[in-house]
Amino acid sequence: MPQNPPGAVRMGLLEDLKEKLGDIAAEIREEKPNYYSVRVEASSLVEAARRLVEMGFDHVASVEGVDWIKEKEMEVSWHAESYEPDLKSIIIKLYTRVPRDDPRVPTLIDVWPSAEFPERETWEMLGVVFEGHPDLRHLLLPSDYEGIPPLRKDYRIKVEGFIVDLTRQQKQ
Amino acid sequence: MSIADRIRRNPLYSLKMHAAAIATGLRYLFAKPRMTVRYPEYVIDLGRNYRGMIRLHKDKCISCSLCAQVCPASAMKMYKLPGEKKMYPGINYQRCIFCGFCVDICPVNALEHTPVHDIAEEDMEGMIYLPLPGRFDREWKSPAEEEGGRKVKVEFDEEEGLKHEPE
Amino acid sequence: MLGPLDPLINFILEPYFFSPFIYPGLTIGLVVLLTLIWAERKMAAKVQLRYGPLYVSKQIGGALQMIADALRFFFQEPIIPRQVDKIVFLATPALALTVTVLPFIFIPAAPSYVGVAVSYSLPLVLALGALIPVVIILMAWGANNKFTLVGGIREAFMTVGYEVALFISAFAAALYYKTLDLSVMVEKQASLGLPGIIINPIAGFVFFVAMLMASSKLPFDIVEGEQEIVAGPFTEYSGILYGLVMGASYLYLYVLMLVFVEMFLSGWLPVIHGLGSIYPALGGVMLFVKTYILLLFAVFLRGVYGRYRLDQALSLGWRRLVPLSLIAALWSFGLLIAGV
Amino acid sequence: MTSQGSRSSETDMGYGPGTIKEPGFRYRPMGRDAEGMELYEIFIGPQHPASGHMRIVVRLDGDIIVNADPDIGYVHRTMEKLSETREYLKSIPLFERATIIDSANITWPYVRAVEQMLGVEAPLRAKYLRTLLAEINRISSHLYGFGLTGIFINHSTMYMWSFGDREIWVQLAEELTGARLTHTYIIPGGVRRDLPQGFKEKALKAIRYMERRLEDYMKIFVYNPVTVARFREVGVLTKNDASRLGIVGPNLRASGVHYDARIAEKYGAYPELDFEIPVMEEGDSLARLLVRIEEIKQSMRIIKQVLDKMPQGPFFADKYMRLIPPALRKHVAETGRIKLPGAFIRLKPPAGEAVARGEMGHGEVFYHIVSTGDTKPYRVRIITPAFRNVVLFRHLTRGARFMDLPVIYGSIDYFPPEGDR
Repeated sequence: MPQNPPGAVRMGLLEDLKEKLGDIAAEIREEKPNYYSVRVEASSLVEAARRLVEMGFDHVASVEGVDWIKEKEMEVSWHAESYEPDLKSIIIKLYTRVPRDDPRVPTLIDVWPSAEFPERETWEMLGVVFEGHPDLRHLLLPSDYEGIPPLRKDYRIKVEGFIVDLTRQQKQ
Repeated sequence: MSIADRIRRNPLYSLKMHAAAIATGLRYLFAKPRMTVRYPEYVIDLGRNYRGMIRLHKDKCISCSLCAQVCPASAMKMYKLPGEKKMYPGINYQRCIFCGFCVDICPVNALEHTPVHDIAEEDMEGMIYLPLPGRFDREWKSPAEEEGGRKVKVEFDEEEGLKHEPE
Repeated sequence: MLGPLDPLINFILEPYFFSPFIYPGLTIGLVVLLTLIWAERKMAAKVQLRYGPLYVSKQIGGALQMIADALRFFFQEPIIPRQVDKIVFLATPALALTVTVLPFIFIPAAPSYVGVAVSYSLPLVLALGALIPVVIILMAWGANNKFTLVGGIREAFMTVGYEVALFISAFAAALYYKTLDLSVMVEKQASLGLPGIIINPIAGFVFFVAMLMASSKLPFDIVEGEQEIVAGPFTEYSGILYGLVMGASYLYLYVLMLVFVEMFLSGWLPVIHGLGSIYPALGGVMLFVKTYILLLFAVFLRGVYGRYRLDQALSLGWRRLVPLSLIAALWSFGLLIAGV
Repeated sequence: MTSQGSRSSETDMGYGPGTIKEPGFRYRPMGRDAEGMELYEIFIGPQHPASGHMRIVVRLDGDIIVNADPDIGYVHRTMEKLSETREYLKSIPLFERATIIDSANITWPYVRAVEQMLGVEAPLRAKYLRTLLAEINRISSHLYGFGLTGIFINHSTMYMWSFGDREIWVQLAEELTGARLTHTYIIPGGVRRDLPQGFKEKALKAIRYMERRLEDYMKIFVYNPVTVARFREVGVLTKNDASRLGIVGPNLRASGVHYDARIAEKYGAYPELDFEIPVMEEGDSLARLLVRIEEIKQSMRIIKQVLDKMPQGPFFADKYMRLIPPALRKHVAETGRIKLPGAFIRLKPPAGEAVARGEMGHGEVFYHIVSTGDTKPYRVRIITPAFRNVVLFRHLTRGARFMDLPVIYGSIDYFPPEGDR
């Protein structure tokens, strides 16, 4: 493939990440090949994101929350990716865990403008408040939606069984 | 300079491209092919590969209920009917998405796809096909074909794309 | 023979009745309207590898589809929204149609066969046509809807975009003929033995394009602009009211096309003058055939073009068509001076 | 990047939650922004000839768009929540329905993520078959977008042509998978059907037909002066903005960024194939169209290679094949159709997480799956290309003319059901 620049993957990214983010990160791991996770406290999210942008991860693919109901924690994560030739196969998950009953994290849209819509979505779907986000309106849900944010685990969905016993109902 | 920029900068070239567009239009105005298949006068033969309405062979069924468990739309359910000992699958076509998982998972090939998709029912109840005689085990036939529509075969063609030749 | 009916037939055949009401006026206008829309749909369908309207009267290719549509318009309930100005809303469709059909009085249908013979028929026809935008803007205002208002403003812009070029190019041709009377123009072309489009091709081209703009046919259907403003000034109309306003634009195209054929394609020629005066209908038929073929071409463009942007259409009008029409005027002037 | 000033005006315009316009309300088309400037506010959608299943609140100053606010969610189907309630296999038909026109490409990364967690790899032939369907889908997705772009400037011929020609690719996909759009073809461990007899000849005929037709597309639509006037230098997205906003797909590549998830992730048969990633520098709406045309050509090139190089062998992973009774295994070999093992319903990946990306016709799709070792995923995050591109409605329309809005909409190939999920 002469037209495509060689997909050389940056080697030793884990060390780079540790060097760059070691002082604020609680944990840096290589979850899968080309997939790294960086855990920080909510207070150092902005700083960590800024340093990731300096490394070349200039936008996020996803912002999401995972409701760990048993631990009573909410995991909020930003999946950063890059269009740089040597970084393009890499995804970095920057995440934090905050208490589930009052999940508040700072918004990262000043660092990652692409986080705007997914942060809005995470706010409405999981009730995570992104402090400083200027536009936390409902996005996918109706504007008058009230109640438990639907992606939380205590919002339950009834699932049907797969057996119908018509001998009792005598409907048909 | 790209063609687009030439069109923008050079009025004469732009006129030429206007003429080319009109000529293309005129060419198709007098060309023969049409893409439309005039359903229901002509019915496309979907072939045995098509994932159409599902048919149950009740004699083969072993009531394992795998089909009902795999159904992603909860369309297929196991029905226990009065007077029958075993449960048999029934299907609700209000929900069916024709993914064919039930056909693929059936260990005895008791379920099969038919090449028919154009079925209408008079009411919502009618779309639930219970494992009763003449219902879920029925031989499907396209209503358009039953009312005199001619079957056409789809053929790939370099000139016309898809050709629909009556059989 | 039909003694008592004779005066009636004579009356009908008199130009002052026949011209506005039968041909080229209302009756034939209606026929043109119905068949032209059908032809437009059929041609667009053919270019697009489809069949178009078919199942209403399948034997004749769905030609009765338009009758069916017209019937549907008649029996559909015209909804009058609450926020509209009722009088304006109801009056403007009729007004638009009236203004569109008025020019028929002045358009000669055959040699010396015209409803009202005046020596200023060309400016009269164009001036009456220039009233249509006023009605449409009124309509847009009366409907009092966001989309109609935008449509009305677009109509106002478009008017200034094409009207100047339309008038100048028409007068550029008239300058060479040294007359403003359409019948005389045709006779001039007869005596020259050349159609006007060869004498002054630039004027002909500008007039044709400006005509498309005036009747908001593609690529200039900016006023209706379905993808932005639903149906422009006609958004709130339904039923027969919508039928009227939609038909008006086709009728206006027909009017202008008649003028175009008489100015640039030598009208009812090649029918010889003498023969025409014996049997005037022949001239009328010739004029109609030419007009209709050009109308078909104009609506065929639907299959070829998208829509220009408003400012691009205006820029086309002012930067290209107006200078070109001035050149056309100079051309005619030059021809006159050279004495060709 | 995103101006704070215009966003703060949202609440002043009085359309947000809580403002109810009572009956008999007198029409007042003008609103005011924060600075007191009068703006004309138009709602494009959700019921509008060109809106699709969404609404765009457009504020105009004269003919110039001051702000366009995309209001999406009209076809939200709670896919992330639903996928938590069903087994891994059952989510495939569900995700397919986010982008029904491109269903192979949207489910492939999901299947890859599940395979990663399960530790299964599809056999080589299955990878080629997946690539084949993915490219067929990419072509039909581009043609779909092309048709809509055409009708957005009222070019009905482009609309009808590309929808008609899309039929050929839909037909090809149907012969391969049995369904026209919702193929559900790619499943963990492989694919559901083997390549049917005579498929190659049909595909080559379709390719030759399409190549000829693309030339006519160029003449009647792309290089039609009207189209050039409408699309050139409209909605220009700079390289930097495209990268910072995380734009994906042809929209990104039309702005000069050489990025394609097929290259970045090296999945399927792509590492073994020879194809180009078309890139253009202009970043305007016409460049986005041209990139799509070029991608259709590249996809056809890929299909040819896939059909030439198609390796022999099984099309379903041996690990699951062994779970099927021998009689059925024979049936599979004879008919070329898979029989699923019963245990397939309850796939149970170990606790952990996986991410996967894939290149759809519209751009990059992203999946993040969190498993707790149950038969159902704990969390599935799906970010579709349309959802990532939706910000362009605001970004590209600012300062554009009102009539540019449909052009920009068409050129970014936004697909509302995909954005809403």
